[in-house]
Amino acid sequence: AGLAGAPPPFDRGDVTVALVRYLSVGDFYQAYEAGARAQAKALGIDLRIFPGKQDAAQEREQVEQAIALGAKAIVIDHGLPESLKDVARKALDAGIKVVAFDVNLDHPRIPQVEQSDRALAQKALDQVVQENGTSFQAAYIYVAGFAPLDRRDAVWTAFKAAHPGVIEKARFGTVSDATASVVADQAKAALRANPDITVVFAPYDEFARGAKLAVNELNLADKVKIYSADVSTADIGEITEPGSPWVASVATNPAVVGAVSIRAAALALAGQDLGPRITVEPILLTQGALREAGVKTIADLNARIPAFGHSEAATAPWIPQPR
Amino acid sequence: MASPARAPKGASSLRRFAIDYGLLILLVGLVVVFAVAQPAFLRVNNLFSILQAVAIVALLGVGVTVTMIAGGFDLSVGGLAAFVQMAAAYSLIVLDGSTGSTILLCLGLGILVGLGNALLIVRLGIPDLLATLGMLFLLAGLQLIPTGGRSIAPGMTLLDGSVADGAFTNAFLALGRHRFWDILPVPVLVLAVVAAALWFVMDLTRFGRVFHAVGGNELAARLAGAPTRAYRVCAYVISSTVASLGGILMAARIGRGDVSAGNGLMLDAIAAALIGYAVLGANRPNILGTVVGAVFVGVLLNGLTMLNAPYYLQDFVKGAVLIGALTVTYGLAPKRA
Amino acid sequence: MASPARAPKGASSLRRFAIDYGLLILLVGLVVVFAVAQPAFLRVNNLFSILQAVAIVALLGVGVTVTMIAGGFDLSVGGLAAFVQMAAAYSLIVLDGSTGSTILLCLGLGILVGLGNALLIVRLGIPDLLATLGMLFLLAGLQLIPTGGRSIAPGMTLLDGSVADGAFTNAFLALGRHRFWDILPVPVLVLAVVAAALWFVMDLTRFGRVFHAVGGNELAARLAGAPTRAYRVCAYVISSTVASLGGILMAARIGRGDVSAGNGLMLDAIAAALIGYAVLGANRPNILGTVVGAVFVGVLLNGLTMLNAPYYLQDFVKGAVLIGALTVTYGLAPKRA
Amino acid sequence: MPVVLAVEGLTKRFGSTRALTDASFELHAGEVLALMGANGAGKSTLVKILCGVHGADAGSMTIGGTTVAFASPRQAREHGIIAVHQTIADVGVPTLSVADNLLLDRSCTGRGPLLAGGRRSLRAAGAIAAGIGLELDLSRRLDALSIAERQLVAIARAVAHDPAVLILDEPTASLSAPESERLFAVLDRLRDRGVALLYISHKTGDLRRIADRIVVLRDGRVSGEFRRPLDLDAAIRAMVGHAVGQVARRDPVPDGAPILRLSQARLAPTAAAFDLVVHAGEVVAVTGPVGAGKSTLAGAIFGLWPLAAGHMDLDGRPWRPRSAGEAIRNGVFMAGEDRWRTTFFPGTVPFAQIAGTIGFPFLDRWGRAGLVARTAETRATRRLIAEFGIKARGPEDLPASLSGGNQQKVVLARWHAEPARLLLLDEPFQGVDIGARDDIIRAIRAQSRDRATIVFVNDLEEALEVGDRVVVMADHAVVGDAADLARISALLASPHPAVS
Ligand SMILES: Nc1ncnc2c1ncn2[C@@H]1O[C@H](COP(=O)(O)OP(=O)(O)OP(=O)(O)O)[C@@H](O)[C@H]1O
Ligand SMILES: Nc1ncnc2c1ncn2[C@@H]1O[C@H](COP(=O)(O)OP(=O)(O)OP(=O)(O)O)[C@@H](O)[C@H]1O
Ligand SMILES: [Mg+2]
Ligand SMILES: [Mg+2]
Repeated sequence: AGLAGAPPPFDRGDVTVALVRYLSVGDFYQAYEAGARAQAKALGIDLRIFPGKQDAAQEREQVEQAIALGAKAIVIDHGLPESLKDVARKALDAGIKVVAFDVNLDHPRIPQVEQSDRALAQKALDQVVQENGTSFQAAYIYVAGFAPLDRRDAVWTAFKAAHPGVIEKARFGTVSDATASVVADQAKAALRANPDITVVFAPYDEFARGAKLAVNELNLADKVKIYSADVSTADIGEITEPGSPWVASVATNPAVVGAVSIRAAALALAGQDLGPRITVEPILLTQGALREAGVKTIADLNARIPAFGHSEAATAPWIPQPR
Repeated sequence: MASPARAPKGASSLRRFAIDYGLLILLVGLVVVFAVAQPAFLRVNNLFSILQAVAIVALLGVGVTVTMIAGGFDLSVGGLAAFVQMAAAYSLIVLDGSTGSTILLCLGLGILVGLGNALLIVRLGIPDLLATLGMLFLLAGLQLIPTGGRSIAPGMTLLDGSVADGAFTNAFLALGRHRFWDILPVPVLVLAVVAAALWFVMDLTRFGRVFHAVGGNELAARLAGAPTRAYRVCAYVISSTVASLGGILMAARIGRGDVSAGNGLMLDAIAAALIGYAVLGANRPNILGTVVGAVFVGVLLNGLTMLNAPYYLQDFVKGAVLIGALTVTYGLAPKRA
Repeated sequence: MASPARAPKGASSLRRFAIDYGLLILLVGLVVVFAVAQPAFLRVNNLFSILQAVAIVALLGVGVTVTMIAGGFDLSVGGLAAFVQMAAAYSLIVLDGSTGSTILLCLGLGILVGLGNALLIVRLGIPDLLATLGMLFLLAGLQLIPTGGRSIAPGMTLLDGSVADGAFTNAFLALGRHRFWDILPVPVLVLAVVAAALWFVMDLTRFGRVFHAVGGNELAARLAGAPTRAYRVCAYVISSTVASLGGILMAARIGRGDVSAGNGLMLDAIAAALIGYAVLGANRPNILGTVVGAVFVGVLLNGLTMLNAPYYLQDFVKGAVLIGALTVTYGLAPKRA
Repeated sequence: MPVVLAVEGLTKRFGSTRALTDASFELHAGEVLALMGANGAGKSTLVKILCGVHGADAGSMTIGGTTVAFASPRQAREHGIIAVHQTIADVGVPTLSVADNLLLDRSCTGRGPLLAGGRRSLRAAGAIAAGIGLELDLSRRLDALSIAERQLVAIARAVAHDPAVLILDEPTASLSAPESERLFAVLDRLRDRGVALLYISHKTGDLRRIADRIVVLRDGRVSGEFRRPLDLDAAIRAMVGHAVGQVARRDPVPDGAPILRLSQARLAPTAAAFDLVVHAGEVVAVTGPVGAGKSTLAGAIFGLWPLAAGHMDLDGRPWRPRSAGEAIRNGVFMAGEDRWRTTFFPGTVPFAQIAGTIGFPFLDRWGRAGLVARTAETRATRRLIAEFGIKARGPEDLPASLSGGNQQKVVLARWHAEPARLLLLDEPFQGVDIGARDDIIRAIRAQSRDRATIVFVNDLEEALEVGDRVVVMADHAVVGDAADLARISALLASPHPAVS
């Protein structure tokens, strides 16, 4: 079954595309996968998903397995450049199109889809300055070694250098299978030890949820504000809850990013040049705005804020929108 | 037992003291150091938040301890707690269940998993480590299936496209968040009650003796008339039920169903149970020791965070102190020939 | 049992066959099912890619198996492999070391950790689970300290502000990536050589008999004149050295020092070693069984991915098949009264 | 005969216990020197010093004129001293095959073929087994063998070393007469070859058969030495401190009501059917060679497994127990063979002490509301310690710190803590010295009036001593019973009944 009016190979259908992932667990990654699936379905693509367990070596293997499987294009979703560059080149050499999401494979023939972590962090910090000025004591939640977090960290480091009045009193964090509750325990200790902290910068929603738990348990909601990145239905609930200290988050819609990744692969297969970068711009979501618009879920968000629910990146007339 | 162990040969009393109280002294020492460096450490509130932080790990550890007393092992507790946490969220949010029915469901699941472990281990004779490892994987996978791997939050879209319209009830949330007299968190109370009850049963009643006997020499226990298989089944059911209690408290604290595997919980719970070996020179699994073990780690982590030690030092310090404590306890103990 | 084990009551030969070969038959069955559903599964490249994927887990499992044969256990292998992986990257990138010196450093670290474990367990008498768990935490923390918890990539800024100017050498990368005759990956070859050598030693030589004897009854082995402590030390050193080999291969595959590498390694390695119990009806730790166990899990996961099963089914299927295989092997085995 | 080994003033202390004080003796080539002594006299300690397991606190050993001190069993072995230790659990690796166990010493000391398990090593293992006429499937795992078979494997290993001095610490404790006789034949051959043998046993029959000379240890000191012709009674006096007379055999209570009745019972589907009746007040000894099915019969009566066919009555009512618990509730008690496997708990169990061990089966009778009745337990234990003459500091002593005979008395005492209807004792004299055996038999007799008692023993001498009546088993069936030696010997010698 082909797609009427589409360029080859989509006119004949039966196109296999592989999505090789670094991480599968978590809301962001699940929503991304759902968006990718929906877009693939709309395009008549046979999408093969290689799940990730945050195992870079395994991801390499899976790229090779995708090649062995005979995929026409491979979308590489996160990962470590060092462990992927050579296998990605191997795929290109085998005549397979490669698209990368949020991992810089540094090859002219590999377009990069980005949700722009830099913009994400910058927008959140702009909001921090707008609400708190440039002189305050902050807690920063961070764990090194995760590419998006590292990119967001670079922005925070530059921000501190630019604003000497911003004092980082405490830095902690953990990524585990109980991230939120462990971060909550850490945040409680840190906030107790440093009662002057007024801003918590938590550039990952799991961190923010932990921080919020801590602030609520310490009854500091009227004193401490939490700024974060990423969003999910559950997050929206927590942000808009009465008395929530979680005042803003900056996010892209992961489902949209997933769809964009697949569309980029499809365009590449159809022979179109995409340029080196395809960026999906993040949106600032403040507590006030969300409450005002009565947004409760991601679906509401898609409906109320069109820029959130849809991206013009990597589109073409013959590509049907998902769902 | 292979060959009868001789009675310890008169260790000097100072050494004996170090063995029995080494870990407790270290704990007190830590508390003093932290308190001096950061006065906020000693505030009652902070102490209770340490307890709150370790309550779930300690609960799971206590469960594992019961199976260890009965001569077994349970690797599945962490996975089960995570699973139950998802099940609680599913019941409340997707099925729109009441607080009571959710708790019953969760405990029921715990009992079921315990019976499953027991079936594999006691009935089919699969080695305990292996059977509970299999159960761990099974649960880690199972919890993801109803929602296709996504977390469960109010208003989420289900696999069939409909929208979940339930929510966490306030009564349920209180299980993880309420503090009696603004001080004592519910999970700490639950831990205290469960640990006290199991300590009482294991150390003071004849049922506890049978558990210990089954763990020490099952054949001797059976020949003395004890229904050893029933006790072994019981140990796994207790361990799973306690773990599911842990899962309920976790769900109540987090306020949604979080996709997670529970690996870290498992290691911490086992570490607590194993550190417990060394408490009061018991040199065997014991309920109180496990709780002390969990508190020990909790104090350490809380104190380090208060001192703003970099997060990446924490694992190191945890390992170093663990090994240090053990070296004192075991290294000083008189060696057997 | 009051009297010596009853003689197995004539297990029918069919049953015996199912016990001995159950897991192997299941493995063949899986391969057939996957091959029919997805012809690409059987391509030579894919098969070697499966082997490549399980090589590191299998290596670690083989190391753990050696300690199990000698009556111990080693939880630290996963943490050690991750630690060595960081050390390799540090040596190459920050210290600008050569391939040879890096490999020597890594193996040296492995031996050191093995001696450390042995010191804790054999010398100080700390229970093996506890000591190696402590070592696990210690290593997990230690690997983060030199870089302040960050991954090690060429051109990274160090804690003192300078820039690292080393890089992974091609020779080092080839350890993880080169394929002989474009087919046989180096890690698979390494696994084959290490497993074959250890199998030979453990199953066919008198040294292996002594390892088994130390594990089965240390006192008897000592009375028979074996230097049992030396053997136990040796077991931990072998296990750690093999694990550090795994870490080297991992670093070569990843191409940088990844702080999050090696998360699930420990559980998977232990699962492989434990599944190995059931291979060929051995019912004791054995090297070949461990390799088969690792391959078994690898085939399963690869096949499921090929069939496009969602990731959240994988853990579930892994657990279910594990339990199923064990039920066949152990459930059918004649029970002792 | 030349002196092979001379021991001078050996002393060994364990904490406050003096296990051995100033022990001196000589051992000649081509003789069997028997070491006698009550439980705890220090025999095993002496053996362990001789073969390098323990070091001595004082004293010296000379071999062929040169003074030696061994730091390890290996060094002792290099000087030709080999021991088969008493605790059966110490002598083999349960998870290895018989062949591997036979070759264990070679593997462990780095001799023998580098490749294990090949045809060459199988042949070597076969030769070792043949050395004492042991016929066993060499590929079976050691843990599938009976205790007796394991004991024989251990002896075969020792003999294979071609030792200059062979030490056997109670080798016949779990062997029956025919196996013992086979062992003695092997020892005779070794003696003729000039090997010096140090032989420890509590069985006077053994000593009569094999010993050339006897050295008696008492409380860690040498208290006597006896040469041929051996005066065993004097030796026993030197050992126990008083004469041990035969316990007067009572006539069986003639009108005791039948308590246990087995009709047409079969222990295995292919074994012969038999009947057995045991009356109140009677002590019946069941004997027969190793593997005759004695333990199997005891287990069937105690509810560990069902009879293959036939049926049992207890006090005239059908008796079909499904578990040990049910048996105990109905007053059927059993003390299993091999006390460390069947009765005692390891030191990691919090109540492994004498009191906890004795009280364990009766916790539900003594305590209320699930609580442990510590006072009742301690009181009962004190009474039993006195009644059975157990040498212990008190109820809180660990059984592991007692001598073998006293350990066995604890086992007996446990099952006298409450009145029994039917008491089954499987090998109650294993490793028990003559004095203690005498005590135990008295204790069994003293309370046997209101119950039926069955004692299962390998050793005919023990059977005759303890039993009012001796029942003989072979091939998992009772072949007959008798009260006098002549008839019993006839039964033991007669061809077994055809399988019906
Ligand atoms: N390792 C040890 N630690 C402490 N005490 C010991 C040890 N070994 C033996 N003893 C004590 O030394 C004494 C002598 O024990 P030994 O085992 O030599 O006696 P034995 O003559 O062999 O007795 P049996 O006939 O019961 O075997 C006993 O009081 C025993 O409790
Ligand atoms: N039901 C059975 N079917 C077949 N063989 C059996 C059965 N029960 C026991 N045996 C075999 O009989 C032998 C030992 O039986 P049992 O323990 O009853 O003998 P025993 O007379 O008590 O010997 P021992 O002196 O070793 O204690 C073992 O080799 C065992 O395998
Ligand atoms: Mg002795
Ligand atoms: Mg018997």
